[in-house]
Amino acid sequence: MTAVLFVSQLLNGLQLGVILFLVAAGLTLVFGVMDFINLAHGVQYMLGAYLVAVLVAWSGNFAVGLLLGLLGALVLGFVLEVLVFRHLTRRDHLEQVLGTFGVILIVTELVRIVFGSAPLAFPTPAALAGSVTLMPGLNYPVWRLVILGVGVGVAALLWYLVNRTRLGMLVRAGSTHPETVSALGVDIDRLFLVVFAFGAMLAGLAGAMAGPLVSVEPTMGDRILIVAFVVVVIGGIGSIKGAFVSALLVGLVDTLGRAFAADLLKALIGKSAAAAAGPALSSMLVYLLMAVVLSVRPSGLFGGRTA
Amino acid sequence: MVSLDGIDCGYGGARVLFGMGFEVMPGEVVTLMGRNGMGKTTTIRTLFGLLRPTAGRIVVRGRDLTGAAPHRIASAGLGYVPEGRQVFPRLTVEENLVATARGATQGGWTLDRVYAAFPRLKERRGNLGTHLSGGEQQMLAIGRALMTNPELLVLDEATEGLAPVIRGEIWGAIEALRREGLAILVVDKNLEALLRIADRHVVIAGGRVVWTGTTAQLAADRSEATRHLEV
Amino acid sequence: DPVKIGFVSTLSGPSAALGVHMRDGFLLAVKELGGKLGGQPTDVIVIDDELKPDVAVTKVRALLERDKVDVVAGVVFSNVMMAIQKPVLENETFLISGNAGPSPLAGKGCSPFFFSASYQNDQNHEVMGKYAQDKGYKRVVLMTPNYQAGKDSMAGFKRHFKGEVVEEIFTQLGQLDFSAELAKIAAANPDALFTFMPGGMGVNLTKQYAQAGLAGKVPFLSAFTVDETTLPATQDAAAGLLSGAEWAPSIDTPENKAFVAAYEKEYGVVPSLYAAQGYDAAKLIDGALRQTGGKTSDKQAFRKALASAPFKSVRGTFAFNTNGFPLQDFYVVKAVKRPDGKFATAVETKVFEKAPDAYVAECRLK
Amino acid sequence: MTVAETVRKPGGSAGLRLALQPTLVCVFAFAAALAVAHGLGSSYGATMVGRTAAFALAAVSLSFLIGQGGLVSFGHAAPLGIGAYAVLIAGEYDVTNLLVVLPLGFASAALFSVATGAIALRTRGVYFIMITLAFAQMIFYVAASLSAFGGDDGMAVASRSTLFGMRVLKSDTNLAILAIALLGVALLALDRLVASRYGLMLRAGRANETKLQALGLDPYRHRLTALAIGGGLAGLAGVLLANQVEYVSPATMNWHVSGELIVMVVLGGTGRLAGAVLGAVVVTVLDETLGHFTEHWKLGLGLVIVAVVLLRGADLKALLRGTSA
Amino acid sequence: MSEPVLVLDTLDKSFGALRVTQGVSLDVRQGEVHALIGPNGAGKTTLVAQIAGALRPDSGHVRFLGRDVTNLGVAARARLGLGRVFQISNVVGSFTALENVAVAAVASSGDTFGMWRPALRDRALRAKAEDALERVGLVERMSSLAGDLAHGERRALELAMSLVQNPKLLLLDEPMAGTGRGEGERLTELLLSLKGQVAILLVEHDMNTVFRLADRITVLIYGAVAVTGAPEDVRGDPIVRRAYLGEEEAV
Ligand SMILES: Nc1ncnc2c1ncn2[C@@H]1O[C@H](COP(=O)(O)OP(=O)(O)OP(=O)(O)O)[C@@H](O)[C@H]1O
Ligand SMILES: Nc1ncnc2c1ncn2[C@@H]1O[C@H](COP(=O)(O)OP(=O)(O)OP(=O)(O)O)[C@@H](O)[C@H]1O
Ligand SMILES: [Mg+2]
Ligand SMILES: [Mg+2]
Repeated sequence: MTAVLFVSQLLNGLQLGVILFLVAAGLTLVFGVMDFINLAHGVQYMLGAYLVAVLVAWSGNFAVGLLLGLLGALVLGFVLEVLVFRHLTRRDHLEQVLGTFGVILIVTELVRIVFGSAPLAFPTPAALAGSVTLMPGLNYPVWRLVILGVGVGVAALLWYLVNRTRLGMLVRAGSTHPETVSALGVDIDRLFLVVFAFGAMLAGLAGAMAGPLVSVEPTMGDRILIVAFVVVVIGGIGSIKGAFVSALLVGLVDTLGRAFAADLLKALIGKSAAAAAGPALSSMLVYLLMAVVLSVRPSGLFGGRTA
Repeated sequence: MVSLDGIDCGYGGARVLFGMGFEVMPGEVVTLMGRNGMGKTTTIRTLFGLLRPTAGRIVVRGRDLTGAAPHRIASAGLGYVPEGRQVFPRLTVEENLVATARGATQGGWTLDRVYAAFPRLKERRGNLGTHLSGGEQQMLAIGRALMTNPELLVLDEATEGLAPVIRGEIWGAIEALRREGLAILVVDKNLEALLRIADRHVVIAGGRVVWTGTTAQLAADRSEATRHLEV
Repeated sequence: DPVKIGFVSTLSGPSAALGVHMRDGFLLAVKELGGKLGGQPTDVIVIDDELKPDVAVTKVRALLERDKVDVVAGVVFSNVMMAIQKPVLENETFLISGNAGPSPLAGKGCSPFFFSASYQNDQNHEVMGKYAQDKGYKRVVLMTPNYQAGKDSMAGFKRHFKGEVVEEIFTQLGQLDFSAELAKIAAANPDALFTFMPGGMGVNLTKQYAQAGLAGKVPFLSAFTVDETTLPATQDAAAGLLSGAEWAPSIDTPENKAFVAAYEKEYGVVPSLYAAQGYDAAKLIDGALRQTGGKTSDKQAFRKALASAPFKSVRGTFAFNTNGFPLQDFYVVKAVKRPDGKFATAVETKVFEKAPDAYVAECRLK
Repeated sequence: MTVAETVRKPGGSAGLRLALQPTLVCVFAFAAALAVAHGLGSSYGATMVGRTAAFALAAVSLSFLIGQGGLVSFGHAAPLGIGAYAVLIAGEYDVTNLLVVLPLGFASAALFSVATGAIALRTRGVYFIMITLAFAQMIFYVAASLSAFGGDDGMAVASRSTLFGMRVLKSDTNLAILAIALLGVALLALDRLVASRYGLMLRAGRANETKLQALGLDPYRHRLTALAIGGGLAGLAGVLLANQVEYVSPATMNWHVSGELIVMVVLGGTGRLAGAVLGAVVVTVLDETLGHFTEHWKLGLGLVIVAVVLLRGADLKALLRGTSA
Repeated sequence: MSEPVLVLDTLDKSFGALRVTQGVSLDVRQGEVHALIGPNGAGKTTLVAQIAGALRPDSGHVRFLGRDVTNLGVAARARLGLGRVFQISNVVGSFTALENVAVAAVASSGDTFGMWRPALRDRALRAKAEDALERVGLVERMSSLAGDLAHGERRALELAMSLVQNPKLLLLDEPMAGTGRGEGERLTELLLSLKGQVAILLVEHDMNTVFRLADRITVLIYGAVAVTGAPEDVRGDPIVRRAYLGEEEAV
């Protein structure tokens, strides 16, 4: 193994982590901060990718398409909130799980009806399609670097919003005592609406960022949703910082596991046993990580602020 | 300032209030008294729109706000110190105070003024709401309500769990607020203190008003009112 | 009585696109035949197996017992096929595969009631192994998802490839990000990559392969990865990538031309091999029914009729081997941009002619 | 105070006579459906009844964990699948006797639940949900790598279970009878359990763990026991499913299945065990019928689910607002 | 003279830089009502939590009934006979009042794994629970959900839950909070009637109650014991007056 390979795998891990963070950010915002389990976050991610894909194709300009698409995701977030989520915010977690699961089925199927089951084209914007040489022998796709930048930016922005602004305070207060907040003169419904729509837009942004990398199809949100939940939980629910750290951790563990676990096992237990166990182990690695973290720290890395 | 008229209200199937009605005039200190479980808290929750009355009218500063959302009622000038404190656990002391603050005018309530009133809070300003002692939480709840600069302050068992010396200070503060022209509606079990500071008293039992009168009237004939307060 | 066909396909979940193509191909043929197969009015009952064996078995039981279908057709995935073949074949109902061709059904577990309108699973991988061998590639990296079909795929490739397999990479099923694997491949710098990444995984890989700048450098040999179900999404990123297949839209026969045109007209997309197989499956049943006068009650007669492959396949040559699997030609196909701007595969070279599968000897049917 | 008064309240001291009712209704409804199917000579009907009863059993076992123990497992497909694999693996060693296979399915699923639960119980709430998912995913990948048992594709079961060599389950009706009987016994036993001292402790631990500890009881062992019982019953459901489908694959342990079980439980309401039966019936029937009308049947399922949740919230809302004080 | 029920030996506890408990030593004797008073935030609840076992002291020892229990958890101490009533009402809201008390009774009974007999049909258990409710005057409310009870009623219920366990020592953190005049009066009577039967450590800001009940009083200021002594001595202590009692109690 060369240094170049190792560095590039590190970068790959970080970059995967950042995508996971983008998905997990909206989830942890809505989930931790407002105490709402939104399984439909995955379909909002999918809708974001679809909207941007369609609008980029329509406008012929990536920036315009992205902007309109994010706006569209915001609007869809509003609509979903008013139609469904609003009625679930003060309910039992399980009812939220059930209701938002229903939303997944509906939205997925509607998208299938409109766009079909086949994946949609989502080309990398031409200007960002190439790769750059980071160090001798290490070429890296520009788009992945863009994702890194956007992810770090979003992390900073979110952390600031939640921990340093009055909106963030109100949102944190509303997560545990919505009634008291409203009786102190704050329109709690509107507050939640704004947060929700913002969360939907974040999900949409994640979808748009992932679009050039992955297959854009109606169920694209399902799998990422579970991993995003893993990220949220490892980091500690509601903690933006936790989500960021844990996303990077998950990204690194997953990537490095896939890159090196097989070789490592080979050295440890011999080639044939490794061939059987290696891939199974690397599939499990993320879940193993979660189980270990939670058994040592039952409320995640940065959790424990709330029960 | 506010008036409740013929309010019926309850939880699910269970009626708790039966034609509850009284009013608080501007600048007046009114107490709401009654034994445990008679509906004091329910009345206040209804006033703030947290419970929807099945009958009756709620008028705040001349506006009919029956069935309005809590934030609209509060914005009309009502400050709330809820029973059980309801401090925001995920916010620091200071954030608890500023999160819902509004309407700071000349001479209004500011962070500094609240800290001056409750130095203990200033010491603990960086603590999370959950990490406060019971009494500190109570101070915080009062400070938080004051930070909304209300014209009517509603206190539900606001001195519960406070050390006598602090309790004394709170009563002192309430008297001071009253002198500034703030109207106050207060639920408390401390009859002595209430007699000292209140203008008028509303005694309820079984979700109805059973006695109302001025402090002078109450002092003159305590038997009538206190009959409804003893077990 | 109308003829009843139970058509099993995967119509939900991430792999639904394949199932949709296969079903649409089948239904197109039925439509062209005026809603009749073998001249008989025909009911096609389409069910969604959700890619879950237990769901598939339950629904297939309903087809057999409640709907009393004459033929069960379709099935995209091998695990579903393996789960449903037992109840269908034990019931002595004919099973016509529109795609899945697992090895047990070709070998030890072959059945007189089973016919494949597609291929045996290993064959498209064998095509690429043979092609790599013929091309003189010395060092090849293999990459497939970590499951049975992936392992079979590697075995199939290695049957004819004699060079060095530098590395066998197993990925997670449904993997989203291939950056780690691509970095490994770049570091190994092989003569070619062979991969089997069906459905969405293929789209992910294809896009990321292009972004990593590998597309021009390391030849991309694949099976079930680059086809008309994924090309609308991958487009330019896939152009020039190679695949093993028994069919492509470019095959120059009148039947195929008519089929491709009709399919594009009906559904607005270029048909894939799944669509072609579905189409052929319907034509096969139609031809056999014509021979038996629309009856399936005489099972011997119907079997004989089916075995004679009495239809003109869109693939050109098509005959059945003794195990019910086809003897047909296999090609290396290449993804190209057509003049009308749509992407499709086109035949590059023919690799096998009337190829039998590797398991036919194990089948006791003669 | 009368008995009725206590029982009316949720979580009230359910008198046995009244608690029996929903159980009996469930069992009778299933038996009637089976009788009709049998009368019509529809072995498919019997299959559906049996399958629904098996899923109902799995859902009831999860409802016990969620509704009574507060243990929201998002990995309940794991014990279900383990029960199914018990049939497959035992069958490969020519062990098909029901009297061995049923206890084996129960025990292996319970063992898994206890082993993973011992760690999972360190966590609470959403963390518990996710750690159970993690363990289920691990066993899923383990199953998918068992190449001797079909790996990811899974494998056909050699034969349905027997009773000392007698092929009693060959008939789908008999299999359905077994499923209904197991469901009935499970409901009855769980009803008893919930009202018992153990059940009281379990429920109290769900509602207010701090308080229970202050009262001298750490509910850890009670919860672990609940996981064993719930997991074991799911294992029995797995045994039934493997017999019905005669095919076992890791797909049974997929997290989608865990999710579906939660949907069944919550749809039917977590307050009562029999609610889970209703949920299981609704989901399996919708699954079965909607597909006939449209390729987009999941749209219908989604609409039903959202409608149920929203409507149920509508009348609860007033209540909820009241108690949230 | 018999040994004290509870002995605290130089307990220390800090939250970060804040020293909440500073070398606290005190004892509670058999049958005594020992009141713990002090300004808000003085560390009373924190001390109670350390006695109950919910918080571990940084250093020092807790001895209960002659045993060193410093390393035992909450549940283990409760089983030894340590009952706790929380400062903020802590009952099972979704259970009836009767069930709440039954939970307490079962939890301390040793038989918590009975899986067959319905708990509430156990006559003895029920009688015990109803008796406890009777003692706190909640017997008419026994089939109401605890969550529906008014504030004061819930406090009484919590007390009943402790009583049913026949504790050797009761830790009461502001039991009077939220109770009205009448109810408070009744609760005081109840505690008076317990006097002598069970040792009580009482945290309370209601001075009427404290001075009526307490045999001894310990005053905690800034985490440290300022005085321990008989009520009269404490009432007269100038430091206590300034830091805690203020004008109100000058009566
Ligand atoms: N969330 C609720 N659901 C149902 N009933 C309730 C609820 N909250 C209170 N009640 C009932 O309503 C009645 C009035 O309660 P409320 O809290 O208004 O009394 P209160 O006068 O404030 O008493 P306290 O002095 O104890 O605070 C009581 O009988 C109580 O049991
Ligand atoms: N977990 C914690 N982290 C940091 N500080 C804490 C924590 N818990 C309590 N404190 C602080 O410790 C001090 C003592 O709190 P405690 O609750 O013991 O006071 P108390 O004497 O019971 O007061 P009160 O009479 O008001 O209930 C308070 O200043 C409180 O802010
Ligand atoms: Mg009250
Ligand atoms: Mg305290």
